[in-house]
Amino acid sequence: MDQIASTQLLLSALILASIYALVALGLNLIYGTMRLLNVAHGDLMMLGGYFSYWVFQLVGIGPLWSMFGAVLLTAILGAACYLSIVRYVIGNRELAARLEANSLLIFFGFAIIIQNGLSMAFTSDPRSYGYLNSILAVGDARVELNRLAVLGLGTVASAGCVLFFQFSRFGLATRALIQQRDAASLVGINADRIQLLVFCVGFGMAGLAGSLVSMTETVTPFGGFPYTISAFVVIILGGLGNLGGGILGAVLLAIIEIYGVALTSAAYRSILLYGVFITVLLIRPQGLLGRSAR
Amino acid sequence: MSFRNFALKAVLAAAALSVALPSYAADPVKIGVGIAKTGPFAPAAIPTLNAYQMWADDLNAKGGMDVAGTKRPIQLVVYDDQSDFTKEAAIYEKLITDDKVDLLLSPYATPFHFAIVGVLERYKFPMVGSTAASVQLRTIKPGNIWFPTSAIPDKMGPELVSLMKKQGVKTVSISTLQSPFAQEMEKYVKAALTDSGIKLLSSQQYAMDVKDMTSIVSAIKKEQPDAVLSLSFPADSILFMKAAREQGLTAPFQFVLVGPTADFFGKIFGKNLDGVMTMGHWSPYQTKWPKGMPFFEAYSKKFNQAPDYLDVALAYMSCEITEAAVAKVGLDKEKLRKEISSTTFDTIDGPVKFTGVENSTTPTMFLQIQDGKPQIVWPPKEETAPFQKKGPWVN
Amino acid sequence: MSFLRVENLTCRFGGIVALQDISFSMEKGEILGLMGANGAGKTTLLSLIAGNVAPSAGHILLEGERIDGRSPHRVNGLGVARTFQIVRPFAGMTVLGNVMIGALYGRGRTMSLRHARTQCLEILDEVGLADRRDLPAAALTLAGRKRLEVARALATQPRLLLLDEVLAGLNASEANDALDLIRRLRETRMLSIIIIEHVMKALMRLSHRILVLHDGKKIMDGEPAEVASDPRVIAAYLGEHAHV
Amino acid sequence: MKERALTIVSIIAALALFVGAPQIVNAYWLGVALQLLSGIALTQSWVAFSGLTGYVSLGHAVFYGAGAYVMALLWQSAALWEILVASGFTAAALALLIGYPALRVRGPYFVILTLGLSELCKYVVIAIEAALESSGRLLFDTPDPVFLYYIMLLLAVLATLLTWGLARSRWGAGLRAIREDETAASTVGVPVTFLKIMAFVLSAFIPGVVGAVWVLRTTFFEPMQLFSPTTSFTIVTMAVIGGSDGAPGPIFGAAFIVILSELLWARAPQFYLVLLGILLISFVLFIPRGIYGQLTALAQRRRA
Repeated sequence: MDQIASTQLLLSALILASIYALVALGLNLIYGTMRLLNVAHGDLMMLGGYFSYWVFQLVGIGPLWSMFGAVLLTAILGAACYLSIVRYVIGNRELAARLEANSLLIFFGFAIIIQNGLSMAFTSDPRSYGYLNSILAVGDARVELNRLAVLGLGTVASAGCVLFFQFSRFGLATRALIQQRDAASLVGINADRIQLLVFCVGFGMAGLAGSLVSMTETVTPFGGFPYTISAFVVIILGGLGNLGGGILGAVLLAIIEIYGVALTSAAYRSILLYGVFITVLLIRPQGLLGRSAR
Repeated sequence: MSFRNFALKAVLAAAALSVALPSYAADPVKIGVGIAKTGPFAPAAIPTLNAYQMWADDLNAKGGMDVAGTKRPIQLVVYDDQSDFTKEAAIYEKLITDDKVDLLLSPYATPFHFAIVGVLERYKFPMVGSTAASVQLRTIKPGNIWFPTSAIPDKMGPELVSLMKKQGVKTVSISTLQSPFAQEMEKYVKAALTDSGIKLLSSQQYAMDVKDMTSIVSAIKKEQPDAVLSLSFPADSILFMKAAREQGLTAPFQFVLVGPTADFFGKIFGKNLDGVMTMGHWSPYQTKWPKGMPFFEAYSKKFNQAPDYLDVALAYMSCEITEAAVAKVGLDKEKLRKEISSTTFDTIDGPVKFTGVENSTTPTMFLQIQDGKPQIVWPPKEETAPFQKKGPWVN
Repeated sequence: MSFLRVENLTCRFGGIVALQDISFSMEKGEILGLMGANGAGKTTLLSLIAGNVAPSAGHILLEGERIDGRSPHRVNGLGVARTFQIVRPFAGMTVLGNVMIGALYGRGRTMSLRHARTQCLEILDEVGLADRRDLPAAALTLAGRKRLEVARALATQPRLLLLDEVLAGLNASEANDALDLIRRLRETRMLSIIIIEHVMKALMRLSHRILVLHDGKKIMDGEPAEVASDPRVIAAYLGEHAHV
Repeated sequence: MKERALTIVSIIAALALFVGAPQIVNAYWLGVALQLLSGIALTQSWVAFSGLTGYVSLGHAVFYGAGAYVMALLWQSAALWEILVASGFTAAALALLIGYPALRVRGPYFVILTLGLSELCKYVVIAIEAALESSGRLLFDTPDPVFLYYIMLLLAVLATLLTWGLARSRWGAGLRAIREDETAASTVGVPVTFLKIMAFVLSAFIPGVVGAVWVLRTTFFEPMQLFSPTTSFTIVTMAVIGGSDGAPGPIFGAAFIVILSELLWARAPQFYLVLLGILLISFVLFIPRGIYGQLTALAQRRRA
């Protein structure tokens, strides 16, 4: 039992939570404002991861700098995706009538394209590099510096993003859009511009998460899907469209993953995880923190 | 590679193929393969395909394959199974009935082998397998498929325990991926541990989509075992090694089931891979097998990376066996079956002879990475280097 | 025994009380008007009767049988049909297809598609949509969609019809047509009707009796003339809205 | 009338072609036909529920996997047809079990929930198999592919009849009403919960049997693969490309995907998948009613 109280597990849970929070945030933002299910989110992460990998391999610059490039790259992709496809879908009455299903399929198409595009370009070898990998003692725990970097940067980025949407004018407008699409356009909020920015930020967050994770984990063309699933679990736990709730969901998922496994058995990790996920969905579909979202 | 670039290459390749084919004097020997070029198995499967390709290129450079005395060029017909073994039966059927290949080479990994057993039987088509290992393979009717591996869990279990005993291991902790091969291994290791004098401190399984192995490793670390067995596959082997390094797991005997033999593993872990034990029964440093080192060097040169000491070795062995059998009896299926079933073949892994579907000559061995090189450390009479305790993890 | 009896009906959403302790009854063939400002709870009352919302307390009895707490399709099966204030056509289906759902599943439960079709063509004729029967419902004008709501409700062969602002948004002549339609329907089909309407003149002319709601409570019910002259009603409602 | 006759003749011709196929084509093309038929059977079943009700299920892999698992467990210990029926009923029972709670949520919640449920079931089967100390199940002496082909043909025909019958029936009308507006539907008397669950259960039966047939073809059962979410995604893709509002769509969708993959996967596997992604997006954007929907729209326009 003393294992449960160890700093090692606490740190691991926090690190995992910070990754999940970051990954889920972008997904949540896009779902919240536009009701689009971006199943390619994890694959966008991998895109960011590859970017940082290659920058490190070719120029020797680590993700602490290249993450800005990764964000830029994925944000541009987000803008392109919004301007070329999403705007068309939202504007087309027949397509917009079944937005969730249609967006799911479109992004599934994206996911396949990104995965196989990456694999065509870089082969499907798992990629990893050693950066900030010296080991630090934190209390009685030992942790790689890069994981601490993920924890720090992930937390700052997630918190910054949530605060931004909580307090900035743009954030207020976005939240108005999240709460009531029709009403928001009535009070003169330029939905189109907000949606464009939300896409940039949402995709950019995925790129950032991928860039950070590439320091600590291997990057492969098909490695994104598990992150997408985790991110979905997180935002369901926290409530679809509820950014603050997403942070809570991330912490909860990390706790289940680290402590749930430590207390029961790692064999039940997935059963535990999906079990909690499904129970929450059935009992409180609006999420643990969510108000009735429908 | 950009799309245009890719398309261009595809067109060029097709053109090259259509031009190149008639230039051969004799009819090419068509050899069929279905393997994961895309999907999650692709990273592990591509080196196997590389081995096939290198073998084919070498033969063609030497004027072709010896078919019972006449040299004929060979042509690989390769299809992608998209890492989905439920597609494999159809692919091998296509190879046999539609492409009318003369010979077959095996797909990557155990389930994919199992998925084509029925097809091979139906068409009475002999094929030498490669990267498959399971106690279940013995339940297959012999005659159409053979497995050159000697890393079968019911043999590895007792051998691994003997090795640990010899190294003075008193306590052991095991973690196992919930995947058929790892679970078989766990079962036989545990069976061999009873009455061995080695105490099993803990044994835990974890699910396939594990993301963080901190709690598993930290539980093991608390137990301070002499030996740690991580019965894992590449993805979670990486997680295990990272967590072990991070937490400074100090057990002198650290065994990682699948992964350490792969080139990318060395690239990720560098010096930290030294001292790690793994399964495998081939090393280029075994002087008894003179074909080993040249193969190692040729492969490394051609693909700019070391061959996987387990998978690539097995894949190449299957080519060598096929080649030798064809040289002697030609392409007749019945004769091939008899030849493969009865002859002792000389391979990069020494002599191989099959009894039933199984390689009955090559002993079960274990590798340890020392100075970045795979050394055979067990059994004693095959040893290329003595066992070393796992040193401290480095930065 | 009254045709419809509502006893001490209360409905809360979270902490908000939408309806409090409402009781009234109506007779067969009666047209009961519901009156009240926005948010007074009129639509909620219809939703409760139709089974779309379960009451927090109280009972609803249709010919002595309790219908509260039953799912909407069961209530409909007992002969209660409603229209929606914000129209809810099956947008992707044709006009005829919309109405046929009512015939196939409503109280009539016509099992044969062919019979349902004949019935529905008659209804469409009656409400004046026959010429547009093969258009997708989404292609109708607002007036058309309101009629479609009524037609779909009628196709279920109701005994009690709940109409939620079917005149809103219609121009004067359309509204007149609609009023005629409602009267005609009541007569030909022996319907009892509860109607919500903002156009006071229409409501006064149409209803036999009017029930006034204010802030979720019942102020009074009585004949139109009575209601129009009641000081409580004038204070609570007419005082605020000048369009009588 | 002329059109109708044409349809009937082409259906009979297609059926005759499929019945005669084993005599005409080699084993490989028979394998392709088998894939086509299983695609049709799976997609028809999916359309019978998701196409008509608008509840997008990403969990049909579970029914397929459950059927395969039943076959893997019972193979050679009961008669083939008994196991096939048992597979179907197991899948249907599973649908009943998960349908009741799952169908209370709508829209994106339902989509994610079905995906989650299918992953949960996968890991439960993995845990069961681990507890049984089973490491994959190898099936011996499986029936001849031609025999499996005829079973699959039967399943495809049954599934097509199911969707065809359902789409034109009173039930189908009710399901479509649910798709358009569930609240309005229940208000005009449609027993929405009952209809949804019935359709869900019906749409699970045939995928269960298809899974059982596939595992006989594959001769090896391993839960990660047979419960893989890819199966669900493939089904949805076929339905979207073909059209999901009735029986003809899935036939077009399955045929399109199978033919496309035949043309491309052998030559350029990664490019095939990229192209599939592009096609999927293009269909959703520009041909949202699918091939069949587009064809009927064109035909109508020409007539008008």
